[in-house]
Amino acid sequence: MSKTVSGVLASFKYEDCAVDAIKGLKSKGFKDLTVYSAAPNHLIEEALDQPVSWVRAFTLIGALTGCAAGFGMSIWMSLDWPLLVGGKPIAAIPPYVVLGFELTILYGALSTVAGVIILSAMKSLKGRPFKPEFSDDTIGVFVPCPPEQRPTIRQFLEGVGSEEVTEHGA
Amino acid sequence: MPDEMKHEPLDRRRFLKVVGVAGAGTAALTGCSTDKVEKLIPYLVQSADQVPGIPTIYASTCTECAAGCGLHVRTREARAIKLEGNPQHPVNAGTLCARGQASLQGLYNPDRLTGPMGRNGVGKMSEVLWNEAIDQLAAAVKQAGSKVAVVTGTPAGTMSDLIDQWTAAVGGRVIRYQAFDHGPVQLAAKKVFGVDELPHHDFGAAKYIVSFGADFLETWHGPIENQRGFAAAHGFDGKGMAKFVYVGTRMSLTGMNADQWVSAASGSETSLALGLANAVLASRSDAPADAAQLKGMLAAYTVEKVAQDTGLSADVVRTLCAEFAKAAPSLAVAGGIGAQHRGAAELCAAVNVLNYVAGNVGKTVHFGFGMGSGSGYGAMLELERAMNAGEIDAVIFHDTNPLYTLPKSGGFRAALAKVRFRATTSMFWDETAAACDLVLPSLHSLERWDDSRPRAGVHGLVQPVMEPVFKNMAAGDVLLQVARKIGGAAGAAFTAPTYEAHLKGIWAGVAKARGAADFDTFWRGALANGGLYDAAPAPATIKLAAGAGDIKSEKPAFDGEGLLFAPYPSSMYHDGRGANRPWLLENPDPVTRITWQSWIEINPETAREMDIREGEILRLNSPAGSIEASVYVYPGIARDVLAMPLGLGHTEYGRYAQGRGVNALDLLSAKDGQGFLPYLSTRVKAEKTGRFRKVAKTEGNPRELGRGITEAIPLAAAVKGLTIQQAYQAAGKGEHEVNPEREAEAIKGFREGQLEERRYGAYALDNPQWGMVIDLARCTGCSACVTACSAENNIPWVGEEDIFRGRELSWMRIERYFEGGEDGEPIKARVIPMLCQQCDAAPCEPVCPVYAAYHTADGLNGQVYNRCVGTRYCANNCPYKVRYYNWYAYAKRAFVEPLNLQLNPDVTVRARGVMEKCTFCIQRIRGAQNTARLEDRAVADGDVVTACAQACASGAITFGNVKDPASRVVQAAKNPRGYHVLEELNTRPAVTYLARVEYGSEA
Amino acid sequence: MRKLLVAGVAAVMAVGAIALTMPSLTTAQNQAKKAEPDSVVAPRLTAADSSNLKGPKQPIFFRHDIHAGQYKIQCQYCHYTVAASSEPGVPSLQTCMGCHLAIGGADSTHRVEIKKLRDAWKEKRPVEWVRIHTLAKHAHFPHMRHIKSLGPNACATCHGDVARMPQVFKVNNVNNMGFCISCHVERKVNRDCTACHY
Amino acid sequence: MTAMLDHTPKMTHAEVTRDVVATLQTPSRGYYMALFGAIGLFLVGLGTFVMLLKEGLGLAGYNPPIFWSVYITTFVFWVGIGHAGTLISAILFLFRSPWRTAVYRSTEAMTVFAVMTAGLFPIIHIGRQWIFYWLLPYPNQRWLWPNFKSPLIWDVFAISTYLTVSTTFLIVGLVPDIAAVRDKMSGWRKKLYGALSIGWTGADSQWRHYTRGYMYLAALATPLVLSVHSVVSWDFAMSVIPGWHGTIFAPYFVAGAIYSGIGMVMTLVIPLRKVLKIEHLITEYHFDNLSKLTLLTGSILFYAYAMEYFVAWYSGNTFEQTTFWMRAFGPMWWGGWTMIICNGFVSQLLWFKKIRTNLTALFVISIFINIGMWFERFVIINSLGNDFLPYAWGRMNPTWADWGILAGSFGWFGMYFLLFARTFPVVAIQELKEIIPMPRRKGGAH
Repeated sequence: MSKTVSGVLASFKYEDCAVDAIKGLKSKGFKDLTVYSAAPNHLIEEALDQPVSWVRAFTLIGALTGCAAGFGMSIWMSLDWPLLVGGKPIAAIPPYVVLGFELTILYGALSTVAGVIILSAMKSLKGRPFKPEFSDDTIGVFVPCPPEQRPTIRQFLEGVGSEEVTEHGA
Repeated sequence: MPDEMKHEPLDRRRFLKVVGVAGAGTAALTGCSTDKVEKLIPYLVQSADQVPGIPTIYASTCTECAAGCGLHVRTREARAIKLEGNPQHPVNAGTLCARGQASLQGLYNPDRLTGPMGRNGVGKMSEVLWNEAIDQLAAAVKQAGSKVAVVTGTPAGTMSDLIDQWTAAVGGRVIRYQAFDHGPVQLAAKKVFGVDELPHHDFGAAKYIVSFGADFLETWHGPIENQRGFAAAHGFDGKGMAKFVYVGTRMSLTGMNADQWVSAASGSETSLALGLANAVLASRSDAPADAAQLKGMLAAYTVEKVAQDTGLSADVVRTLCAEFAKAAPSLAVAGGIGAQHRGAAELCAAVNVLNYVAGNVGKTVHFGFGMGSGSGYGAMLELERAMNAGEIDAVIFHDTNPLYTLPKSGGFRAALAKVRFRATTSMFWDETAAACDLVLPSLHSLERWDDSRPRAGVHGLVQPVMEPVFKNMAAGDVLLQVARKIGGAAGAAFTAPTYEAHLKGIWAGVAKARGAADFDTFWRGALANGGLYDAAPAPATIKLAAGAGDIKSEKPAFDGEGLLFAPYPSSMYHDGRGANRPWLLENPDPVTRITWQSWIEINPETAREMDIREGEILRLNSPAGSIEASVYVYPGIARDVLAMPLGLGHTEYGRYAQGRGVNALDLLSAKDGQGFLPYLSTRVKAEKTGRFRKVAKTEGNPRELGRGITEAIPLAAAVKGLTIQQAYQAAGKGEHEVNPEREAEAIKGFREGQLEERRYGAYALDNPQWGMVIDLARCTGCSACVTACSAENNIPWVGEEDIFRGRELSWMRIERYFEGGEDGEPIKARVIPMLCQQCDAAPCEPVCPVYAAYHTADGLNGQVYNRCVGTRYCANNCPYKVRYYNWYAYAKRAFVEPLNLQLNPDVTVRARGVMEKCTFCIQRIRGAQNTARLEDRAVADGDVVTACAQACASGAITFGNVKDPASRVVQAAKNPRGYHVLEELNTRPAVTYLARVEYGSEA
Repeated sequence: MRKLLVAGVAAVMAVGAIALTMPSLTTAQNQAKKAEPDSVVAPRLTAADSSNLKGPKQPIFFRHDIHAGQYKIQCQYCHYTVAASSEPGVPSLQTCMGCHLAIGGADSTHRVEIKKLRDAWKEKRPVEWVRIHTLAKHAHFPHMRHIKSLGPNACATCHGDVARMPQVFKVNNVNNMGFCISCHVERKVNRDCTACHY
Repeated sequence: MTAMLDHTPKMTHAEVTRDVVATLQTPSRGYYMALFGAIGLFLVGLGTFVMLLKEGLGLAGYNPPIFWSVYITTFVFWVGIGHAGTLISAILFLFRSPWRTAVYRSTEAMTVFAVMTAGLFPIIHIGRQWIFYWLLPYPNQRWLWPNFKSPLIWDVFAISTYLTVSTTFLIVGLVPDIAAVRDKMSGWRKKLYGALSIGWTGADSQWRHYTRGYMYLAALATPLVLSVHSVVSWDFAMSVIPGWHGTIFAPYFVAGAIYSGIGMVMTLVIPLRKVLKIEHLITEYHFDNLSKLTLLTGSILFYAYAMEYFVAWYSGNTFEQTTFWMRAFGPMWWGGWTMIICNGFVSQLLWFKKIRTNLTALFVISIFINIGMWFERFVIINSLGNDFLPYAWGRMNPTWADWGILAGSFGWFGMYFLLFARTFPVVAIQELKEIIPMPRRKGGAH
């Protein structure tokens, strides 16, 4: 168990309170918040307004690789040992479109998932507190901050209507 | 079979010795399982004419029927693997029928007796030693003295002579008995021409052929020779063809090939024959002088009388008369089972008269060929009497199975039981053997020495081509040894130590007679050629005999009442001897396409009246007995007739034959005609049983629904050299072009583009393109090619149960379609051999996921068995449905020892789960290419002959390289009658069919 | 190059265990050396040693290294049909006796083995050699064509340098299709499936 | 939006979690009976397969010229079943269709297991099952590759891709829910779900990529689902066989697939919601929508049937005409009519809201749909029975070996589905929460 990050964790039952909290904290200059919610919530997204995820890049590259692989494989393998069937050309493109297509999808999908995992893992949540109810019906907001700032932030969070605020870290 | 008869397992070591190199023999698709230790067994002494891996061919003679066709026995590692025709032989000229080829399965039959059988203490049959058997026989014969009878079916030859001499020496009588003898023909010859022999017919020379129930393409005389002649006369040669009219109650295979089937009332054919003779005399002046004396007798047979007798319309009779009178030389034949009623002798006599007045005798009908029919059925009845009278103490049967081939209603079995000692030389445990006290299994004709004289000018040799499969003794040797045992006159009569020596002695005489300097060279020459072939003898001059004047056409007597029962010889089982050969059992009947079964043929209308459907089991009752079999509704049979094939319903005769089907003879009364068995003499009451048994036929639908699968073209159009399209237009039936010109062009352009795309790797090289032409004007549907294909390509048989499911493996299959037959128009049958078309744009190829089906560089649809995973997509997508699948391990099931020795080592035996199909005999192609390569030359036209083409007696199949403009196949394909089946699918088959030529309105 | 391509494709396909199959693709090259037996004197061995030698133990300890190596007897003297037929031909006992009627063996170890042969000949009993090179039955290998185009001494290409083997063993897995193909591709000769499979 | 609100379950996030997690508690006796029934059926299939391996495909009712039979029929049937799942989970997701949330998880699971089942058949039905892997392009010492022109190879790729993608899609969707379950569980279960949830906390940094990724997956799955059954249809349409060689096959098959899939969804979910006591989560409203989809696809199918006959008649092609005549009046007429009645006519009942919202009726109809769609494939394959050469005609005659494998496939499928329903939330917790608004202190809708 690595040492916990110093900061304040607040739980909200009401989403508008949580949104107020986030907006407030950001305006106070706290950028590195961690907001837990049981479901994606667009109000929170707006409040955090982060740039668009890069998953799409993974998807695109994966898909293109797949397409190339599909055509490449079928054409090269046909030419590797040329065998004539039904009077069709050795490397016939129309039938190979199917291969190209299927692999496009396959690689696209797999690399998308890879993307999601990698990108999510890039932001480490090590040492940041988590409560089970966050996956149920509660929104959690964690503000990393030096110990001396904790009381003020605690005050603020209780002010915007957090049900429960706890301080963390040494 | 008595249970104490055990099949002694074959001595493996001995076989390996025979095989030479173990494993080079029976190839099995065993994947790559080479880890198991295999043994290499070398020859002790390397025989000069055996090179492992290269077939050695021995010339011999076929003994399956009396025709005596010449054989080329293909052997590998000293075991016979295939029988083919001897090209030098005048009878069959390199072709061979299905029965002849199946002789191999007689040789390797698992039910062959492994040694002599005699009665033991308790009177049961059990194996005895050969010397004991000989002693027993000698003792019995000696004791019987002059009361010995030898019943033999052996056709003319040294063996037959030996039997005569031997019997004479021991004092006794010989009865020559063949089930399908030609008693009536011989009687008629005596009556009309005063000669006691059978005529020889030259179908090839005839311009007009009429057959009165003589099925000359199935069993009548020498079918192969007949077929060759028929093809020559009736196969369209670009100028014209003979017309063939078949008169009979049932459209047999022969009838199917007729241009006109005349269903005259059974027994009335005589009247028709005489009517024709009358017309000829009336309209032609070139009749022989002494024919005039017949005028009186014939005058009575006016068109009207004939029409009334036969129940045909006067017009039909009139046209027949006119046509027959016009054609010269013509040929009329009679005397087959198809019209063997009690008036058969009269009919044959009438036909003799007809041939005589038409001046055919000497042109198409020859005497002086020294062909006899033996003493026949009459003699058997006489023997029966003698046995009953106790005049016979010992009977020896050789090459005959009378207890099967004689009607049960006769007393022969009972009479035989009265005889003290009965012996047979049968190789199998057949009905006669079961009734004998001693069985001395002879050797198969591929294991022994012999010769045959089917007719003057042909003296064929039979030579052993391999070690006997079972250590048995040739009947000839048995006779000689017995004679020696008996001693005295008999012993003195025969000095030769072995039958081989005896035979050589005889041939030494022949050599001397021919003034041969040195016997050995003469003998070796004769062996190499398979015998001696001289020009046909000068035909004897024939004059009318006194009897010619009084030929009466009376309705013959029939026993019982109800429908006329017409048993007919099966072209596969002959008189029943073929019933233990799986090749023949699974080769569908050419007419009904039924396998493995007996069936009852019934006319559709009769069936409708009796409310009978196909497969319903019918019980037939006659005064003589009753039998049950499934019904097959056949439009090619007269309304008042029920027909049934002979040859099945064995009570013994091994695993394949025993208890399979029923024996039609059980319904016949044995009452004699005049020295022949009247097969067509019984009426039967048909009784519904309400039970059903599927008919094991390989056919789905008998009509081709106007799909132009078997094209036919009217003679007139064919003579003009019209194509099928043109012929249709000429007939006003011009169906629209398959492709309009612009389409055709577009396709052509696309095609060329495609061809360019295909130039890659091996496909860019200059390879041959194999192709085939099949002339439907010559194909008779005899199915010899089917057996040839099975033999060459190790095709296993699947058995009745799988035939029910349509799972037969038959790379070459004969499709038979009916035309007409409804609302008045005459029923016609068309046949087409259907095999892999080796399409250039094959639908089967692209769908195979693993390239097991692909296009070879030499234009074949390659089928790589070991690559096949068995998705069966190719078979689904084949429009011709010529791909066959191994649903079970058929090969393992079928080729039980010693049948596995017949396998062709050059062809992979397909395992379970693998697709297979016709390969154009690729192993022969590769073989020819290998040889050519060794000799640094190119493969020449004719180097490669497919098994089917080789067997075809009609010469309907041509094979070769279509890239070579000089090749025979290219020449043949140029024929305007040429077409491709399902051309509109654009599969571009390599097989071209030549449309059948039919007599249309102008006939 | 080829390896790279295959490997590349395989990697893209993410199919594992390619490496295992790779070596077989190039076995042919290693086996291309000629089989000229130089006049080595074959080592002195007894049947007892045969069990320590590579390859299966034969009923008679027949020494290819003596016959083909030391005495330079042409392969085709015994394998008499190799140039004419698809089957190379196993020498008949008669062939063996042709020499061994006279030749009784240089020393005891030889004499023992030759006696076995002579006994077999007396008893008219074929010697059951253990087969070493077996081709699956669905593949047809016409020996004569290969001898024709590769020359009479090409045997070693597939069978290895038998002339140096006291006891014959399998050098190449001739039953491996890849073994045939690699050679056919190298020499740019026919690789049509039905050349061998029918 | 209103429609959405109307039908949004009236519950709080906490209740959603509670009710769904409740489905994972010790199940009823009915569940176990179902499970053992399924396993029993599977064993029957297994036994049959062993026999096939031992004896050969001859045991099954193959009668040439019909070289494919019940196995391929069932194969196509199961592939088809799969499609509804992806349609609902992916396509309706892209359309932001609100009613999918409650049902999509179970349908997606159905998809995965149906495709798993289908995937077995190409192996079962080939003659030499032990070398099925020759269909895969793997480097081998023979230097051989598969034939990519063969629709069967397309199948191999289409099916395996479909299986992979739909499985991924299912798992990705599951992760947040597993996390939710994890946080309600205790003891070894907590550990298990904890491991499965791969450290999901629902932090914004995770949702951010997750929502995006999920959308792209849906976007990829959509063309895939359309392609897969098109490819399967080409197994037939690429051939020359009358009755197979049809240009309308791809759309016709896709519609049929979705139709059959939804049929199967109803068959599964109607009892399931009872057993798991989630009637208030999956309501008539959802079935009403499913029914509308069924009606649509069913009508497309009906039209396709009509078209097939019309084209056969209009083409003037004697082969086509014979085939379709045989389909209706030939020896297998019963098959042809079963398909037309079950798919064509029965689906038309769904015009009536009364029926659309009567679950009993829907259940019965869904059974008809399953039967009808199986027969559709059966009938199509039977076209082989009378193709070009009348001499070679024949008819299929299935045996115990066919039925054994068919039963086994249902067992295999049911087994997995039941185990899944027991182990993972069959209703998507997080997506439900997404549509159920969170309470606000200041009140009022946004």
